[in-house]
Amino acid sequence: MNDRDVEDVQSLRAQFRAFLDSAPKPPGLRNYGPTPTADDVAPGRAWHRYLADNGYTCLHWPREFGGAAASVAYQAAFAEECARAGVPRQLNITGPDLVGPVLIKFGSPEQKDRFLGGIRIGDDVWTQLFSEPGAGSDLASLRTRAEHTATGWRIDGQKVWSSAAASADYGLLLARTGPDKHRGLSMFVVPMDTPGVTVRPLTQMDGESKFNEVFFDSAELSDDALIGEVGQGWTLAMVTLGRERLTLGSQAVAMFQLHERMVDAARDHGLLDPVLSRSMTRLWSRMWLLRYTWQRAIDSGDLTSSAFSVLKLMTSETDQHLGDMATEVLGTDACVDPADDELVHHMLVGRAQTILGGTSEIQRNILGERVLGLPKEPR
Amino acid sequence: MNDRDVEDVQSLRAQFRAFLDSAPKPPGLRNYGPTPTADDVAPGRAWHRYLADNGYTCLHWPREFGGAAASVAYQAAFAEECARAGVPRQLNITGPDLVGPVLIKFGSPEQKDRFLGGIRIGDDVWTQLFSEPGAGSDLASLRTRAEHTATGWRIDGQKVWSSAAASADYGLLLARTGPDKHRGLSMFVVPMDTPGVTVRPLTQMDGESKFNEVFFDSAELSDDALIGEVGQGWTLAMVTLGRERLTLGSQAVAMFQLHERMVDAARDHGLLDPVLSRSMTRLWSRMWLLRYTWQRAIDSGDLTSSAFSVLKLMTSETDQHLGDMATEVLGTDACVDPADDELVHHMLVGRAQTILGGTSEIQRNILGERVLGLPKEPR
Amino acid sequence: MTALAEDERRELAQSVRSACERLAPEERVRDVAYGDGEARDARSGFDTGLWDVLCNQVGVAAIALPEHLGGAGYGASALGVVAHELGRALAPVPFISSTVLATGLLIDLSERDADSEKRLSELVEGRRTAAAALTGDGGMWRRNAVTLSAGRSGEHWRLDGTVRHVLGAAAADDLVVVATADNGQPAVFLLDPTVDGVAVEAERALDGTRPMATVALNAASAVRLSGDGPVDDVVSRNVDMTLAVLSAEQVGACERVLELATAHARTREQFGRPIGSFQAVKHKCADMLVDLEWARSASQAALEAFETDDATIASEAEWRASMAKAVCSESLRNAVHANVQIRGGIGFTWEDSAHLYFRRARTDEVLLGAPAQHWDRLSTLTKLL
Amino acid sequence: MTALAEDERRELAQSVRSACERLAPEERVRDVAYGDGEARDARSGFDTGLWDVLCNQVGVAAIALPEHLGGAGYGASALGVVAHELGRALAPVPFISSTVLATGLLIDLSERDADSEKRLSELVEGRRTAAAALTGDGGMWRRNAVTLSAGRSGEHWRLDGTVRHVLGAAAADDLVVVATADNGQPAVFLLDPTVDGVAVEAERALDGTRPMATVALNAASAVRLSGDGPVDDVVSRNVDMTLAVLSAEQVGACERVLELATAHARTREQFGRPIGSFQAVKHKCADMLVDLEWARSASQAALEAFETDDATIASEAEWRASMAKAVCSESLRNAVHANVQIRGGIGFTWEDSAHLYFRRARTDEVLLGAPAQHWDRLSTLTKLL
Repeated sequence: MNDRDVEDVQSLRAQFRAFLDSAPKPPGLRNYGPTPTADDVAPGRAWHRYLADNGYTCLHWPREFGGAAASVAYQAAFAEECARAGVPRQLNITGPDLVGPVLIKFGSPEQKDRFLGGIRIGDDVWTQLFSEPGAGSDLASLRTRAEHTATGWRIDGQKVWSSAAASADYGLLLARTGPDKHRGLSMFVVPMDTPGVTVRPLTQMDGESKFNEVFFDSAELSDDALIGEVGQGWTLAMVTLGRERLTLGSQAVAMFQLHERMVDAARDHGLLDPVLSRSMTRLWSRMWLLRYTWQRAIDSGDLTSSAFSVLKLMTSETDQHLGDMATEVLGTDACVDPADDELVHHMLVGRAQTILGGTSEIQRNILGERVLGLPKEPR
Repeated sequence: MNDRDVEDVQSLRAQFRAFLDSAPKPPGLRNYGPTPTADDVAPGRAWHRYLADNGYTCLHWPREFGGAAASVAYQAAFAEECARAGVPRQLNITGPDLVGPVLIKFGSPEQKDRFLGGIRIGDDVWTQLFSEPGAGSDLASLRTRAEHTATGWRIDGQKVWSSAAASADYGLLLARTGPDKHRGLSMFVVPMDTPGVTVRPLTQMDGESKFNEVFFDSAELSDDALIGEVGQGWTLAMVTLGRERLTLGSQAVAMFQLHERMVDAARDHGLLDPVLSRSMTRLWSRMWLLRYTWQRAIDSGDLTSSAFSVLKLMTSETDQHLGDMATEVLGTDACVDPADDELVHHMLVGRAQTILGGTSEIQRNILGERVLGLPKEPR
Repeated sequence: MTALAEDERRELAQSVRSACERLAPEERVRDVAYGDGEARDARSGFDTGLWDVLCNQVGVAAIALPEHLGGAGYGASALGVVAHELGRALAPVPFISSTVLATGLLIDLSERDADSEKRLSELVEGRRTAAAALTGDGGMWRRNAVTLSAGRSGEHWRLDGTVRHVLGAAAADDLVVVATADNGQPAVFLLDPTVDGVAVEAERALDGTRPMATVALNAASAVRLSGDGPVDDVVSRNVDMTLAVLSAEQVGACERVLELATAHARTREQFGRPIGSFQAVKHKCADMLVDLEWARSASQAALEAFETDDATIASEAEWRASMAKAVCSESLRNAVHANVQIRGGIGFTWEDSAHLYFRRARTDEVLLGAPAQHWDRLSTLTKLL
Repeated sequence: MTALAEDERRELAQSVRSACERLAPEERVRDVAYGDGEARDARSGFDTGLWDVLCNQVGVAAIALPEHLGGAGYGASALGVVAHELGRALAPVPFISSTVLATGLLIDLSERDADSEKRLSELVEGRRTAAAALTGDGGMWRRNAVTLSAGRSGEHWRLDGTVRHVLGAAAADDLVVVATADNGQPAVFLLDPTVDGVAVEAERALDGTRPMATVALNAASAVRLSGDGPVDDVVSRNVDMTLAVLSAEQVGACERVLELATAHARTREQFGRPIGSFQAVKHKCADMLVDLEWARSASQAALEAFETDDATIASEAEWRASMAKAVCSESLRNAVHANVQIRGGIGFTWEDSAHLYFRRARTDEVLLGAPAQHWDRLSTLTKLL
């Protein structure tokens, strides 16, 4: 990034900040992260609509579909300013960040017409129907079947970790249409009110409910539900990967806020001894470097650089480590219901950081094999 | 262990201590651990002879071969008292602990007659000829060949990590006599002055030289060099495993001494801040618990208990961690030649703890598979 | 004190385990600790049925009671055997809070009169429970962390102040509390929670199997148990004993968590093979095993110090208790983290048992002092540095 | 100061790397640092041939020299580029000690006279080297760690005392030393090591590529470089700059160690497959990569602060330097440990390169302050707590 760019982003930041500060916040809006709970959906939707009306959703989409064709740096700066302002940057990650790019690249003209507008303005909520109980880290082993019928497709099986599914209008479904592990997968649009589709909320270990199980019992889809070609599902799913890296840096903003609260709590509890102080100093450095590394990667513009590859691992392990410190800064006040204390809550949900979106073990495999060129395991 | 046993070992300890205190130490004797350098061999040999004359070598051997048929607790107590007194408990681990048990169990009457006495009194130094450059953790993949000839066996190949080989009279050789990975191995006695056997000292990263490479270039052994049957080599080698666990606890004694020196050094250097103090406290606890765990395992008498299985990992990682602290307690005084400072020296040789005698990775595999019953990796 | 023989230990452990398996399977524990049905008695947070069986059929509350008071007279290791099993099952019973800590203080401080003998026998039979409030927040025992104050009022004493996170207080029939008396010294009092001026409010706790309450006192009438002398030693000793027994619960939980993780790793398949065949998972389990053995040794060493005839070992009871608390807390914490990770998405759900042990681990970690505080105490007591 | 453009950076890096690969392959480094042959000049411990090429063909010593002194006028990032490459190769040259630290102090403090201009030009051409002795043990810069004292003697000053672990001192033609002057304040002096009362004794060092010496002064005559004012700022700033450049050497070494480890993991076979296919090894390499990127960011952030036009960033130079030293030291330490482990028995031998990087890592870790000290400084400077 040259000096000129730096200047641009600086002025953009000021512009974002002014916009976000003056924007009317719907009652009940909070920064719930990438995924809303059922209670978050209504305020999140209203907020998304307001952002859309001001041209701040789907920033990475091409202009012809209502996007801003924004640079990586632009998107990153907006995400970070949202985090700073304590608001989500969109209703839910699925529609704008997963479905949008897939439809734009592989959807039929009819599919683009029918779905992109609703995603952009937040009228339609989408959910992701990828993971299955038996296919977590090993996504390609999924077993939900899509059978071609005279009128379209019949779906049978079960999905899990579908965010906001109970409030969703549509789902992006990855299902099996053939025996080949990767080439036997295809991708579909599922109207969530299709008969035979049942949503069951899943409660997480912290007691909140952001995800769902979705059951398919001979759910019938029309022929035009297929996105791209039969057997192209895995390729399409891969399009969605890596996008989260672009906003990992914004997580650091929330971490800095949490860190400050934790230091205060430790001092209030008389627990800020030199050993804890050292730990909090190191964690602060990690957060600072996380943001710096992210900026460095963004500036380089190379989404395949090592710095980008390691960001997921850096972010999730640092954030989790921060959450783990709750007992150290709160003492016995960590023994309260997570719903009653943000730090305790973070201690629990932090465990998901190294699991969801690719376990740390999978991340290390990817780094070892794709970045460092180490041989795969024999199968 | 019941109260009666406790009493016995207590009085034994007093007896060991008195003996070791009054024993004449040969000039140059130091506690070099299980393996002597070339310089250690002469004083070590004299010391071994003195111990043998007083019935303190080969404690675990049956009485008929000059041993003491000693209990595990007896052996452990003697090893610990030696460590406390700063002397080795025998010249070299190979003869008494590896060769002895193998010959006693599998050797011919002639082999027992010929070799056991020399081992017991330290007249004969033995070296271990197991590891190869291409077969470290994967011992069974070794390639040194033993070919049956009209008069005996012809050996070709290369061994490594043979302790005291330059001073050794005999070697215990594991060599390949057939293609089967495990059943293609056989065990032999090698007089080290056999033509075609060349020893080359190996220097370690600390600059000391305790081990050697041994090259076999058509070295001819007589027919009676074979121990046990052809193809029995792997079984015989396994007899030697696990014995080191019996003396792991004595390592804690040396660690306590080192720990004390380190705390003093940190204080002298003005580096004993609360964070370092916490680290040193935790390390002390580990050492204390290491010894306690070892005692617990000895008392249970069950060599297959979990407590015994984890001891190697506990010991090597704790000892290594202690060594790693050298920079923290010495500051820039850690920048000196390891030959000039015990703590710096330990910092370097500590790295071997998690490699030699089975890497920590191998240990974790063993714990996972043999103790916890987790499935093996596909090959 | 009598130590249990090896076969007695095994038998006792088996009895407790059977009772827990029969009466407190995971479903039942969830109902008692987190349910909103009848199993959850909001006032107690305990499984009274299980406690009744444990007290009256197994005799866990009498096991360490001195023989002259009608107990079995066994020592700390017997308590440790019971605690180990209760920890495995996360049994929601007032063993640590009532049997070990509060009853321990009552035994050491009560006059031997009919009242207190009746109270003890009812405690032992599980017909009543007691809870102890020592410091303002249930953390590390230190006399300057006492927040209650006591003033003389004729024959009686009046207590004022608030204590939080009192384990088992909502269900307790007796409260044993430490308050600073008018001479500026801490003293121990017995308080009936039903008298005027006592408000006991159940807290919303992280770990439903460790129910806590806030106790607010406003001129509440209480009986002084301790004389005019300092009580630090007797409180400290009872806290250390409680730490040792608590550490055995932690070891039990740690052992169970390792079983759960390895069982999952053996059967759950990903990429066409059981995940336990991958070194990342296998080695994590191996590290859990090593951590478990560190914890087992630390806990055993602490318990041993409370029933030994060896004066040297006995003199180490304080720092051994602190070491046990620090080591077992860290081992259990590592174990529950590894367990969630190994169980993956499943381990992150409410339905899975992983979070039950997670909540227990993080709660036990800070009860009666966090590892940091116990490491420092260990270092001071052993004059290590 | 001018920042290097991206292609200039690449070109500079390539020039340094080529020189090192050509002139300082591992065998040569060993000979210079640990050999007893002619390559090892006991007095210097440097590879004078390599240094000559680096100074006169690549111009590494002139690169950050201000233009008015005949240098290239580039800033910290250019020094960082050079350091990165030297760190990869463990090049035994006096870049950190002479070019960065000692020359930096000379530039900031010397009068502009013919003598000092001549000295600077000879330093830049590699015809002479300088070394700086700041504290008694070469550790953390703090004015109360100064052990030399200076007394006025007519026109001149006489220095007394001993300093140990002075990097590059045995080979140095000039010694830049900090001593406490008669007003109790630290001052900076220029000392000719050949004058009476100076004894420079080469130490037996852990890392032969970081030759150190003990300098003992007994009424040694010296010239005062600084005026009567306090020198803390100028010394502190030069130390911080040196830390930033040193961190780039650490990153270079870290990068090289990762390459060595992965190369081994790709080719070494055990149990019938390359060991890099085992997760235990693969994940260790992945962690090294993560550590490397942490270090890279920390080093880059520190260097940036020394050549930015942004006042806010410039004001962060001190704590960024400390963060870089702490983070890069820890990353490199982790890396060399992992490398020895991955290389197994081979990595434990003298013949393998693993210990060369190990020695470098542990030496750099404590030079000019250990991580613990820099974490504390970072915390204080950022008013974090």
